[in-house]
Amino acid sequence: MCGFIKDKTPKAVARRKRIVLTSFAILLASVVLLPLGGYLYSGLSAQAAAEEQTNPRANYWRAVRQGNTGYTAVMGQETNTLIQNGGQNWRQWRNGPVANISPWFLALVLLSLGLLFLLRGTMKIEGTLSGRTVTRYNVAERVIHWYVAILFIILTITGLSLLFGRAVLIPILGYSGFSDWANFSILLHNYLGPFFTVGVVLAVIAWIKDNIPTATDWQWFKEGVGGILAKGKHPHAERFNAGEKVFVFWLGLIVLGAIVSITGFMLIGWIGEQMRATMQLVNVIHAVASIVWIGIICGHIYLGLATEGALQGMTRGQVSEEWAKQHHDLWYKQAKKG
Amino acid sequence: MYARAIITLAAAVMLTACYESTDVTVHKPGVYKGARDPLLAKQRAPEQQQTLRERFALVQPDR
Amino acid sequence: MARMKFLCDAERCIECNACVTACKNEHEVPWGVNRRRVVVLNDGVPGEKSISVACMHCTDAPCAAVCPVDCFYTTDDGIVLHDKDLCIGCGYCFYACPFGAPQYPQQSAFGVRGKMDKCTFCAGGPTADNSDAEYAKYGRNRIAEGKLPLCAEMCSTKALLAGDGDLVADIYRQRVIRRGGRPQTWGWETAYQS
Amino acid sequence: MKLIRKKAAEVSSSRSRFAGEAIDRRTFLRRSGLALGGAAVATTLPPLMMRKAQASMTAPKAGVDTKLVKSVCTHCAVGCGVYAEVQNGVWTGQEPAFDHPFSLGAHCAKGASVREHGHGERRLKYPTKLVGGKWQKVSWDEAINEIGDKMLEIRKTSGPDSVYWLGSAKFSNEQSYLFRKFYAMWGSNNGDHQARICHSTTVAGVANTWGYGAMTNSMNDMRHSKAIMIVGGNPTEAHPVSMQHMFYAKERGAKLIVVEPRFTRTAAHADHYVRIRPGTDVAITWGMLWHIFENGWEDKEFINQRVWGMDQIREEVAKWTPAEVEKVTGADEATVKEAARLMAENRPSTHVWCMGGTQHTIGNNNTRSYCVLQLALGNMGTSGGGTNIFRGHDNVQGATDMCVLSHSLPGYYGLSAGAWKHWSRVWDVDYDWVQSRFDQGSYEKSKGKPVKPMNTKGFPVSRWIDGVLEDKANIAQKDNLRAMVFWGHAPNSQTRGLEMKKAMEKLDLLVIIDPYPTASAVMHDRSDGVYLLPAATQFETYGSVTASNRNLQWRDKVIEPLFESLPDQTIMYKFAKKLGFAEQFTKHIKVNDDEPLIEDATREFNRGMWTIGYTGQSPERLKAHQKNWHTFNPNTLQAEGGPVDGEYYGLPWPCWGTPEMKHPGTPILYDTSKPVAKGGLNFRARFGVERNGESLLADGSYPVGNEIGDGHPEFSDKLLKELGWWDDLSADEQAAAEGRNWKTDLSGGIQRVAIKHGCAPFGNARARAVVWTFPDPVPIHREPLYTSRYDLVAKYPTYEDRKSHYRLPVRYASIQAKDYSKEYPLILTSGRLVEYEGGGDESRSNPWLAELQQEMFAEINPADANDHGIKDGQQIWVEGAEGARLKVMALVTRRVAKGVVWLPFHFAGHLQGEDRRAKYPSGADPFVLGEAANTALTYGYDSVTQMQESKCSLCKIERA
Repeated sequence: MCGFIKDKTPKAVARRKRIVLTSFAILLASVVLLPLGGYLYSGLSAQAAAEEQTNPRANYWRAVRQGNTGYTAVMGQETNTLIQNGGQNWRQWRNGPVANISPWFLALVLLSLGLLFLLRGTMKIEGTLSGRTVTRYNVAERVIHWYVAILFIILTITGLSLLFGRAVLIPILGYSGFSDWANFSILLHNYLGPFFTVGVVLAVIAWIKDNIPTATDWQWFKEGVGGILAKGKHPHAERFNAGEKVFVFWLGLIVLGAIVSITGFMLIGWIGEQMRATMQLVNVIHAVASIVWIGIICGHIYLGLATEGALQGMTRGQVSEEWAKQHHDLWYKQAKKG
Repeated sequence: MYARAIITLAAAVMLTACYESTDVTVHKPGVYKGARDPLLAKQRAPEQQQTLRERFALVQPDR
Repeated sequence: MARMKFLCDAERCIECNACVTACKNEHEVPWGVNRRRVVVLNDGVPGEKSISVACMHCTDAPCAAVCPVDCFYTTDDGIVLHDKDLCIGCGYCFYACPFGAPQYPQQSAFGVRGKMDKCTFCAGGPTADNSDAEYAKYGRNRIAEGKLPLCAEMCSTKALLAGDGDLVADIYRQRVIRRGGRPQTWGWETAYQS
Repeated sequence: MKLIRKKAAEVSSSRSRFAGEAIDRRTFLRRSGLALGGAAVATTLPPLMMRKAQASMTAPKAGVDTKLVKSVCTHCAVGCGVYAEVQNGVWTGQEPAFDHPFSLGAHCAKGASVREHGHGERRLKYPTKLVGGKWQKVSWDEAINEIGDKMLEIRKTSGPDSVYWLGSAKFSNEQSYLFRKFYAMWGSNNGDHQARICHSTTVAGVANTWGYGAMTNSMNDMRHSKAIMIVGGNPTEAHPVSMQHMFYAKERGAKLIVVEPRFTRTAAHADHYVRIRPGTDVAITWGMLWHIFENGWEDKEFINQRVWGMDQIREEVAKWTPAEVEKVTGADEATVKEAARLMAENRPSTHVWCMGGTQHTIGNNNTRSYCVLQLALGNMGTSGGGTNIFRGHDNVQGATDMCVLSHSLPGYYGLSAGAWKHWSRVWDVDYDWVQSRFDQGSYEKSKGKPVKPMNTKGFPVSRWIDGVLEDKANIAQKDNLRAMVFWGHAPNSQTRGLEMKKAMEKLDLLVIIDPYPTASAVMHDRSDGVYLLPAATQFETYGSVTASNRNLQWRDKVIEPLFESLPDQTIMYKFAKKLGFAEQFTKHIKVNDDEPLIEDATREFNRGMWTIGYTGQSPERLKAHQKNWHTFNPNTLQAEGGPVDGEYYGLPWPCWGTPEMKHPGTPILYDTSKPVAKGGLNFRARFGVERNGESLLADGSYPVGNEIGDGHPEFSDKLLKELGWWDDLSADEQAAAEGRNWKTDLSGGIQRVAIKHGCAPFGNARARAVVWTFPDPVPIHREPLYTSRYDLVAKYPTYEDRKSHYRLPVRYASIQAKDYSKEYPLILTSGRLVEYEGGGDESRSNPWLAELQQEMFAEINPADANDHGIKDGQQIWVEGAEGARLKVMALVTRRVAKGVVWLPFHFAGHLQGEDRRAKYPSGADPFVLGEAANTALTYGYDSVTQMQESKCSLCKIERA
């Protein structure tokens, strides 16, 4: 194993990278797919068992169990469905993979960031500070950022409370204590959600022009993910570097923003009357997407804090010229010119 | 070097996430967790159980 | 100890909705909330069957499993109850329940619902038995009074059975034997895993 | 996702309000309950801001004494027991009555919701009158005075017959009796009630076949049936608790046969279903009988001993070959034969019928054909057999027996001078005085001699509108109707709604006495001359009520009358005082604070109703039965031990003789296996002793212990003397019985002695399969007036028009002369929903029930829907053959056959697409309104009883 790693020929390095990547992919796929095997198995065996029955009425009841609808005098949501099976599946997804894997994912993110900090420490501004600054974010941009940021944090805390509070907070707060908190959380979460979406839309409008991918971005990734992993490297970057563009803007604000917002609206009943089956799916998507987003934002926050001088851009709107040159050289040139 | 270590670690951590309890019963039937309900104690009394059985006979009479 | 169960005998149920109104009457359930309902399958054609359905008080209750605040509890005799003081009206139990039992009395523009309401097997909730507070929140506690759920007690054709699962099964078995068919303990598989 | 339901507020726009008058504690309680009931309906506050759920004031309270009151459900004639829990005068709970012999604790939706009567949320709350199009509160005294003055004025100018007294099957027996006495003393036969439009053809047809026009066995007795055939009935929705007994039989092997145009919920539980075209009941019955005769399945011995006229029936039945039956009814040979076989091979088999059979122009033919079928099978007078005729309202049997009708005095004594004299004796008033109350003119002739209005049938309720609208020259009384009193009657249960609207507008005075405003309050466009008087419900008074199976049940008062409502007997007394005959009205009845004592009314009818044996059921005996529900065996309805050992529950009539005679009641009519003294009986000798030289008396068939040992005529003083039994009477009895018969001997001595010798007082005769006094002596098929099969009219034409029947001309052939089936191609029929009852005002005002049926609809077959481009749930117009249009929701279902449209008849409040909610007095509008089915139903009346034809008409449909 050790010898294997010591082999530093480019071919061997490439091969090792491939192996690591492939196993990583397989691993990921297994995480997602393996639990499904159980459903497949139980589904098949149930079908086999059903076929063994000869009672003609059994077919009738099987149809009922599969959610056939009928008539009922009671008005309301899906009251004409005798049995819905989706609920069990949703329960197993939510209490199974979603509830089991996402904490690990978040833990992994935090752990990774922690490790990164241990290994890399703060990313200092190289050289001495001249005291000259350039304007990085105007007032409007900063207001938007903090508006979205604060709502994001509130929604994260309240959302995670609802997902994990039963396991984590009830032992701490007790049943009624947690219930009060959860009641407050759901109220806050549901009411602030739409405001958050407004913020996301504003943020997209504010920054979309600086997030159009360019050839520079590809280069940025190639050079050790913008030098985060490799010390001392500072690849070219525009106003936003490729990492910010891809993770924070495109994946975060655009993709996850849309997913989380739309599913959120569905969950609070703003997009028509949905069937339970839809709501179950939407609930899982909302949770998974949100957690992925939270992971990304953790990284975003980490980099904002761990990169010396970055935070000032969002607090005072000004960054030192040295910082700008170091992290966003192309933008700096542009800014100087303009 | 560190990158490799991190990836290996991450893989190991994620592997543990693959663990899933085969029984997803999160709630434990019969184990009371909420506020106090005096009915629970009452229901344990054999006389109460007998009363309910007699009541059932009344509802479903063979008379 | 007895395991309380519901069973609706589809050969006898005639969709008279007595169970629905008996429940409304007994617990003064407001307009729009129905703890019980009757579903007719194959309505209007040969093979028509109706089934009265409410909370089945499942053995491994999905509602309890997904409740974010863990407000459900199961009594020793298998009745699934919930604490309205803990409930936050999130609606998860409605997504999870196979029988569509949970009901919500209110809904605001932001998807916040009132406290969930469902069939209690006429066993009230976690407050002093037969107190005014219990009635206001959960309806009447017939079990504490030594009675059984009113829907089944008032069923026009004695199609709906409620009580000790063994006794229920006995009565039902006798009927099935008389009819010469195979038992169709409707919903038991889903609710009681038996 | 909206997890809440349609809100009450959306269903009903106006909420209850009250005027600000002084209130006492009980009123406060009631009203707080009301207000909270309203507020408890969905709000949109988030939970944190949500007030704690509040129990309404009608909810049970912890630690308060609870009184348990026994009553009987007021919704249908099954007569289920009700246990009411009352705290401080507030009805707080309802418990199942497990010990009740009929229901064994069961209820249907309506029965399970009767506690709502204790809330009275949408009740009429005080007397109100319409002034310039606005409802104005008045006091009781004002209302009675104003109405009374107007009536007296009408009486002076147009005669007593110009006021119509429309009573109710919701009255208890005592109230019915008092009501019948009331309009007799007012001096008119213009009074009637729902029985006219529900089972009048049954009563006439069945009584004329074998003596009594009532259900012969009982709901519970069906437990012993081996086959049950239901024709034109849907007990799962109309009489749900009766199904408990049918399932009991079915699970022990009984076959359930359903003959119906519609695949009802009942049909879904049947072993054999026969779909027929509406209005072909005689054809299908004869079709079955054809197979019975063909295969020799008839009971020859029974026919020989106990039936007259079966040969004439055979001749008619021979015409009904399977091919002809299929042509007329649509049911094929195999299906019909199977139904006949099941009935014949599984004896005793019973025959159940309801409105589907009765509400036709040939309703009396239908009911007689059913009787003939049961006679041919020998199913009469036997446990498990019989004709189990399910009646609709809780006391429609009792109100019929009390003859709240336009053609008879209580106990079916008729309107002859003898009948009036009998009842004058019972009332202890001068016959001449009674006579003087009536119009002394004469407008009709009988056998060439003029007859007085006192002795002629009044208008039937089905046709009161013609009494208003018909040309004065064509009606057999002094003047048209000018005042109408709806005393517990919903107008939307009668056909020809648009003409009724016109009639209501033409009246001088319209009085509605009811717990609810009913459609009578809003279906017209009057601006004045309408009074709404709040009557108490049956839970707010007490008395006896007769279930479908002839059993009298005693009800206790659950709560005091809510708001300003008064019990019917009190209102009657107030009117009698105002109209000037209070003294005669309550001569032997104690009156407390304007309320006649119910028990005295019971005792009074006990003294007079010898014909049908309403004489043995004293209030004391009935109360004892009520106290001892648990001692009756539900299989036999006989008490086993206890204080009323051996008696049958509710002393089913005939309960012969005086209460002291302790007759146990007659659980099964015409059952010869028991002595008369123990509830046995034989067919009644009602139609003479011979016909065309053939004896009508029974031959070798008699109840156990009959000392004559053969058929015999009815008992009179002469027969007793001939038989040498006169001396069995005491001296007092002899004095009373001299010159009297079993019907008019007020001492009951003749009945006592006849029964002592094992004889039925009414003689022992054969049932007559041929009723020679009716327009169609042998029941024959005739096409409905508005028929979808005009090709059959030539062969099966309706009657000729009649000049005067029940004081009115009746049209038959002149309507059938035109073929409407081209323009109106679909058959229109109607029926019940389980959640509602009758006109539905009461049940649509009950939120627990109203929530379940929020919209009036029409069932149409998918084929017809596709032909008209109609989708399920769409609004459509249903236009009746006389042009009335209903805007309703389409329910596309195979439940109805192609070419048939079915409407539930409980809705009202909409008229031809117009919502008339605003016309209700504030706070008294039912939660749910809708088009009244009968608005679109058409002309057509039975040839004997003037029953309306509401089960078979024509319509067309289009998308709205």
